[in-house]
Amino acid sequence: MGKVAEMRVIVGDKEDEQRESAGKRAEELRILEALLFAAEAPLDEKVLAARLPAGTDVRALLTQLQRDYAPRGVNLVRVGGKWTLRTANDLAWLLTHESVVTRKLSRAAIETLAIVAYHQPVTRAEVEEIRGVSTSKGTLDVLLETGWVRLRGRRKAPGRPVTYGTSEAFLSHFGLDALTDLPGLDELKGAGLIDATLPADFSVPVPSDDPTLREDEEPLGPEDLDLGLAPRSERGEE
Amino acid sequence: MGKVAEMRVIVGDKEDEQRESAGKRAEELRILEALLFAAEAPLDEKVLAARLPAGTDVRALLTQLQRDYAPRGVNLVRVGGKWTLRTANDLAWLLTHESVVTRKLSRAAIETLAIVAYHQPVTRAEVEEIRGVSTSKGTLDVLLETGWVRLRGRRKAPGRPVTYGTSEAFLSHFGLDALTDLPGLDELKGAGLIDATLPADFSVPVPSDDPTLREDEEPLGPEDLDLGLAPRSERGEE
Amino acid sequence: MTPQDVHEDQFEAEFSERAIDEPALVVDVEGFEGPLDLLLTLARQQKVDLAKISVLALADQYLAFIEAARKMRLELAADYLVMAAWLAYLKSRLLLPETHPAEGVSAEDMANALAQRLRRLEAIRKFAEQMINRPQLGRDVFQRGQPQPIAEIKRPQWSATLYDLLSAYAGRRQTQARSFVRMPKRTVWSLAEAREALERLVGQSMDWSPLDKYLIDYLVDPSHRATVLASSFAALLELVREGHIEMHQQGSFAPLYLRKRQSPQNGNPSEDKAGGAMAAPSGNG
Repeated sequence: MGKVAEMRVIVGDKEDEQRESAGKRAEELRILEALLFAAEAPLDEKVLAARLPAGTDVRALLTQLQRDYAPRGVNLVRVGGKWTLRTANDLAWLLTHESVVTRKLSRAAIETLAIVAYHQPVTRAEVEEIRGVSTSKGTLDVLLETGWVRLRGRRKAPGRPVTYGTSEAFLSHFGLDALTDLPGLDELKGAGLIDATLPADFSVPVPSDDPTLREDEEPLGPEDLDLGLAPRSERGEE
Repeated sequence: MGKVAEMRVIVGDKEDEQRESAGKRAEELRILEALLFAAEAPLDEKVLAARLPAGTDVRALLTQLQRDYAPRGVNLVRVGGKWTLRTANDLAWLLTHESVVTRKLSRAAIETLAIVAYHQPVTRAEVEEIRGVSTSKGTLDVLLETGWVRLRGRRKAPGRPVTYGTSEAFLSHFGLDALTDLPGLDELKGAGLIDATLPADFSVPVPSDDPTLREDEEPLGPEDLDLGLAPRSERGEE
Repeated sequence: MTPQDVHEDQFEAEFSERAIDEPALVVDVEGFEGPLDLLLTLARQQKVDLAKISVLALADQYLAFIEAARKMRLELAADYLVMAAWLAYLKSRLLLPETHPAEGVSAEDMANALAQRLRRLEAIRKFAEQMINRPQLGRDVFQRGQPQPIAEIKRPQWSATLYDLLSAYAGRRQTQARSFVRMPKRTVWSLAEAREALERLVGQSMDWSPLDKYLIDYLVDPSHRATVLASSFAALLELVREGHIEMHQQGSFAPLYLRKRQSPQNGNPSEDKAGGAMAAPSGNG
């Protein structure tokens, strides 16, 4: 009996000790956490050690805190040898707020879009020739951003100019079943959009958005993929 | 046999469901944590709900997060009806010497601030009545400058005196969820020191920082806007 | 305590509990935040609940204090004197039996109201202290040191109708079709262009060459011939006048020969004498 009681006491002591040590560690973790939270810049281990009881194994505490936070919405990370709390990488989207702003296309952009639609595949130079004015790079960029115009390929011609065409999004935005639904010359005249006093050879092409490259087109190279196909956000970070 | 197998399937489904629901909850907690952590200022439940999947019980999540954080070095607290993470109260000693030394308010200013808090909306004459001494213009200016006291409106009384009240910044600074959390408010009410049992001159209703003007208040005129309502930077430019 | 007991030393002892940052009170009215503060301090001396305070005793103490202050010829703010007068009046009312209790406010009500004011001030001071001792943001508790504000990304949604599209297309095509009638622009070689071309073409050439040979590239298009010849001739005369170029002609309508002017100031005085000497540098080139 005496022996059992003694053992119990010993066990009790050990438990107390463990409990005490665990409590001490928890307190140190609290301090570390509060320091890192309130800090205006990442902190190095020396600064942290100065705030903790002497002899504390700061590195071990940091490792534990890092492990504790790993599955959470906030992580403990080391940047430039210093420690800081950051929102978890996969939650970065939370910190951006996207708002939709409706914008009207400029007159130049609408004209260019119409020309791309009717005359595709078409190069920038061809658009300029049809419009009779030079088209800024920005106008085509805006159209690529709308998602209504896409890069098709390159024309097999000196300078290998990029050819543009319309996308499926174009059809769906303008409520067209197919590109052939775009009105031809007679329909445009009928709608009063074109009057009758035009040169005899004036024609409106029958548009086609067949994705198959034409004979005078060749596929885009990998170097074209950076031009405007990458998502905006990534481009923004450059 | 068939029945047993069926039951197993059901049990399995239930477990999956539970696991799935637990995972969903953990993810929602992560999002909540990241949002509160990143925020510059306390967030209200509406803002939080907008970032969480529709139909999420934000209040329940917040309560759980508050419980999770309670023993930690950083706590989730509610101030002015909004939620924010702050270092734990008991760690003040640790962080104090890191803080910018806040200007110490004079005894008169502290008393005036308390009177504005407990008796708002209140006029300068009423503050003087309670303190039994005239209040210098400087004292109220200092309080307006802290951003804790704001001009509310004007009392519908002879002379149309300006009424003062506390701001959201006041609640946030002193870690109060609402004015009803002011220390001793019940005692004051119980002792009849805040209700209308006194002669008309002494009557002070229950404090309220509800921005809606009371019946005996009217809005400030444009001539008041230079006094202290404009943001500091703008005032500085004058 | 009687008024006679009021003595500055006693005040000093009694009020030593006041905050250290405030000047220790002798009979220094400046040390008080007004008559109510003074009354409250005096009331505390009674060491009883403010609800049970003897307003009469309080009035006596206040008046004695004011009297003491006056004896020391301290200047008292009007507030203190107004309060003293009011208390003297109250005291007299309290001591006399109320003859017409229905008339106006009774002395007892006035005394109660004063006691209530003192209680209110004491209470607000107590709670002001509690309030100011709460953990304060930026002093005791801290918010996130490095907030990560939510960035606003504006995603444009472009709008255009099919009508916009068709009318823009039809309009532009129509305008272009009509403006296709082009007036051929007359090509004119300006004097400046001719001069620039001649300077370039003649360059450092030391040998006589006919003008037509220099201009051969510009005379291909027959429509340009007249303007090229006219402008270059005028430019040529100018260049000769300025001494950059030499030219000679065998007879009327004979070809014009030109070369770079053989400058005597060319740096080497021996070169300006004979053509033979000039052949050497050109031979080097």
